[in-house]
Amino acid sequence: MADRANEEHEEFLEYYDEMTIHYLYSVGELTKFFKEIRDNGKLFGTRCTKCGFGYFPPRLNCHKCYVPCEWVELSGKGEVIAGTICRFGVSNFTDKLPITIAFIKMDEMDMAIRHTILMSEDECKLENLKRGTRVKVQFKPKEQREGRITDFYFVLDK
Amino acid sequence: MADRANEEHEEFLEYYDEMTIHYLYSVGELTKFFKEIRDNGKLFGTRCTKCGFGYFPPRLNCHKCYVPCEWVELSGKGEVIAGTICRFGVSNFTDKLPITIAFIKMDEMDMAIRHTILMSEDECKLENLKRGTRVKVQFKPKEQREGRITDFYFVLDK
Amino acid sequence: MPNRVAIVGISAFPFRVRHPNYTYYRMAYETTKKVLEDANLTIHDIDSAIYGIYNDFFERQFMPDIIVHDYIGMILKPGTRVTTGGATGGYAIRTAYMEVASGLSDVVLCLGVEKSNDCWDPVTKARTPELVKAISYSADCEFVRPLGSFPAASYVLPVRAHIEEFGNPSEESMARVSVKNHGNAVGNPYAQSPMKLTIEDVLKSRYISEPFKKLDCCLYSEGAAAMILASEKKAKEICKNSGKEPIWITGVGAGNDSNFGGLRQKLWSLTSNVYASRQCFKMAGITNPIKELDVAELHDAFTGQEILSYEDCGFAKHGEGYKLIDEGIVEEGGELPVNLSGGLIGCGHAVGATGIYQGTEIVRQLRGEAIRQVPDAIKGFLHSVGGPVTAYCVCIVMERS
Amino acid sequence: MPNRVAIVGISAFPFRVRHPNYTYYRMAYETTKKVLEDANLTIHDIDSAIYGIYNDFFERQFMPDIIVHDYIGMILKPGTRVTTGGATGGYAIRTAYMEVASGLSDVVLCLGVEKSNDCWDPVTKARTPELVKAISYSADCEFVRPLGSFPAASYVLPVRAHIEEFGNPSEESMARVSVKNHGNAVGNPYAQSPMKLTIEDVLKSRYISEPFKKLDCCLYSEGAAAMILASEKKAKEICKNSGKEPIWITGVGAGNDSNFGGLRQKLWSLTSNVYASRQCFKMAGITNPIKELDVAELHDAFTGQEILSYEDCGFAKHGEGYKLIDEGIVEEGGELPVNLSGGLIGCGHAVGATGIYQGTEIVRQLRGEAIRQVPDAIKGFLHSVGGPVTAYCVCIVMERS
Ligand SMILES: [Zn+2]
Ligand SMILES: [Zn+2]
Repeated sequence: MADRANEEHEEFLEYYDEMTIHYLYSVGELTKFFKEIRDNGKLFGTRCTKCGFGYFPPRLNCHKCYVPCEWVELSGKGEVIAGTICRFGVSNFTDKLPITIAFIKMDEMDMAIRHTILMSEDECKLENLKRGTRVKVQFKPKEQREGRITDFYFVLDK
Repeated sequence: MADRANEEHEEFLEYYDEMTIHYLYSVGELTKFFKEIRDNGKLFGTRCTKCGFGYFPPRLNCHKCYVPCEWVELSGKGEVIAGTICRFGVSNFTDKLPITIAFIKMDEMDMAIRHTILMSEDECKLENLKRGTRVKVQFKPKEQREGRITDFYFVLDK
Repeated sequence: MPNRVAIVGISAFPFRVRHPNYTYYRMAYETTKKVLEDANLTIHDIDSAIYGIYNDFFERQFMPDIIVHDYIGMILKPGTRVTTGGATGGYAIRTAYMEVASGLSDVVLCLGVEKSNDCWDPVTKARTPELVKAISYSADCEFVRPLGSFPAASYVLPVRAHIEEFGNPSEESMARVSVKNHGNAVGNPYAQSPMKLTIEDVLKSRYISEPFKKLDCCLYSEGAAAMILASEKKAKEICKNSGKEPIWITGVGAGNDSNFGGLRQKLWSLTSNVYASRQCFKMAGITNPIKELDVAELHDAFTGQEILSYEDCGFAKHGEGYKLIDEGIVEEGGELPVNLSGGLIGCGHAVGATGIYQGTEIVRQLRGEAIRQVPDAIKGFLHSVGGPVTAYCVCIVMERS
Repeated sequence: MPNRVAIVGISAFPFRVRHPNYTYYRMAYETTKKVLEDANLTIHDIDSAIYGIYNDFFERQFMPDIIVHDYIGMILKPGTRVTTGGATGGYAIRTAYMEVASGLSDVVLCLGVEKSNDCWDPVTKARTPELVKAISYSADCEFVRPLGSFPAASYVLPVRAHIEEFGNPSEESMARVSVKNHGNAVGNPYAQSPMKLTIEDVLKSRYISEPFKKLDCCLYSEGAAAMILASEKKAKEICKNSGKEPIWITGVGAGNDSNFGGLRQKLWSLTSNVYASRQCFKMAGITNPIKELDVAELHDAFTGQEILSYEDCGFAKHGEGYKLIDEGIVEEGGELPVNLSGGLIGCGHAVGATGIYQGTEIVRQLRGEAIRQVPDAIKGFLHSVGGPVTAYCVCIVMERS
């Protein structure tokens, strides 16, 4: 059987196809988060009204305490928990490589967000991505912002 | 809670998005079936070498007997088992409505295939889709054929 | 002898066309919160979760269960997602039953959620056709999808075969099912389509897939539903604290037919339903379902399908299902009321949640908490169907002691 | 005391980059045929099936299980699909275990299949980047996918955190895992990437996601694998006829962590692995796994992840996992050989099939039929992981009496 599967290389037909679904989707309860990014260039996390845990990405309730969270404006500063440089990957990102990805903990929050650190060619080394490396948020210009997670990125806070 | 979900109609953001994957896929062991359609305008089913059951769409093995099937050329004639006229449906088919869909048993086969019966506006009535209604295959012109299930359709065999 | 399993908590999130202020995971959270309240438990009391989520395209997210699992506070516990088309909810309950009966977990959350109406067709600017396209990828992508895959066609073809074999159900009988189920939904806060209709209203609505008309079809919904299942020992403890009655799962059956309907030799019978219901009734020791059952929720994605299901679940002889609706046997107050919640036609179809929601209605009936309460209901029946040409079927019998 | 469950049949379909002459359902059929031969059964002896199929995008088909179910001859029997990322195979075995132990079914087929390399990017004319895009929809589609979701990044970040916390594993230690697993695959007809490599070869291969290099990563495959699970009574009957030894499942554990890795307070620990392995060892009565286990198959999608798993499965203290590879403990002939099949790195990763294939290797070892046989192996361990940042984990202990 192992052999058979290897040997059998008859002629076969190949076709182009695609699977596609389109959306006009609602971001639901996250509307405030995305609106603040788009309209005001501000980052908001949330904080549990009971245990005080800071969520970023924000969630409107604490899954540990089962109580609501409240919105908290962030300073936009934080630090790297762990980072990597991606040099191979997803088809719709091949023209953007290398991409620097890191878990970044915002100063006011208790969890890290996985986001992009924009680095110059010189900066783009693992040694610049050490734990504790300070980073700060940078928003795209207002006219380019759509209210999405891609409206901002991080840079080294030197 | 029931009430709350109804009442809560705050402003929310909506975005366009899509999920898409592209393929250059192989039709695998069905290559002969599609090649005969494309190149020769012929329909092939398969028949179990043990119990004789005729499969259309074809499968290369009988799932009841666990033995191989052999290819059988079909005459292209068959009859309706059940049919319907679709007047509402899938987004990429809205411009093709109404579509007449039926289970059609080819004369040499023991199962029916779900396929399209092309009908004139006059013909397009449930009473012309009764059980036992005779139909025959019609291939698209050779230059339009791609070796796909859409290369042929059925028409009433009057 | 398997371990006994009981349902000790239920909840639902209203089925609506859209819940634009809720992500699917927030709907899951709200529904979990309510089911925990119903059982007087906290999330820390739950050992494991089974998720019923049908279509990744609906959620715009593959593996949506892992996001829900985190969001509702189940981190580091087991979680498994079930996805079997319209039967997702039924199969999720069956899987949760397995998890408890196997001894792997004592208290299992069974949660169904679906957010279908984010789909949108940029050409027609409409949501439903794109949602139906998302469903069409569940039809065979080599032989069926390229020709146009219409859920209504998939379910009308067996009905057409039935009409040709037996001369029924008539469009009037089917319309009666629509009137019954839309009407039963009146007063149900979880229902999307409560309506007082006449047979005429139904007959006058436009054709979708002939002879199914618009009012013969359920609508797709956004919504959620949940149950908590527990082992016998735990169920007794939990119910002592909550003051609710444990509802025992005494029969489970499932069977998947070919998705190629043309392979079936009797297209007019939904054979998956025959197999699943017989297996279920055998386990529950039921020999005459219409006499022994007090209430039933059948998967009525389409009116004609409900009538065929009467026959295939053994409530009527083949060819005589229409009599149950025509003679009022399945109406409120009849011998075996079917879809007192409103069914899919009255409540909507939040696919992964639907079967679980049907189950919550049966539990309510057996607890005596239902909106259209059957007096002193003891045995209830849940029937969950999905896939091309009703390929998947799960049946469950629930009882109060 | 749960019912005992045994594995009474195994099979696999070779893991290869592509099987262009096979549809996924034909691969499933061939694999079923072989597992029935191994157990000396026919398809009519199987009561129910659990399918491990990860990604609908790979199969170019939503609900691919219903097509497989028909094609392999399971019509009218129950069938449930499991989809939990890279842990799909492990969760499928766990679910099949539940089905048998619950008493719902006596003989269950557990079948994993995946056909990933039909994906194709029209821009680059390449398959892997489009396949990786298909996977990227399993990352959170609001917060993660839009920024670029790379599986290697998802698994390298905990390794990076580990390096910063403990100063290891070094790139050399990771390379040793690559050399071991590629080397173990040599002679295995089911393996896609058998290779005799040097540490230099690995270190010289190009970076994928730093510090992971090409030879630190598994490749995606097309392939299939199957098992038959049976209740104690049935297992003894079946094995009497087949002449094979029943292999008992004595421990099962599962735990799903947050898919948002940033929620974890110790990113350097794969906490889903900790939870799942402890639960599994507790059930199996194992207190010192490295002493008590004879052989293990760990999910090694990436070399560094295998080293972290040594620690999180309790084979080594935190920070000391690298010693197991550096000191040869996990090599063939070592105290606890890991991935004698070649693992994912040596065999390839046919996602839904992978965990089940790992399981077939453990069964072969316990039967005494393995290619790189551990002498007199009695207890084996299977570790199946998947999802963003190893969110899903299932562990299983198997034993021969
Ligand atoms: Zn809290
Ligand atoms: Zn045969």
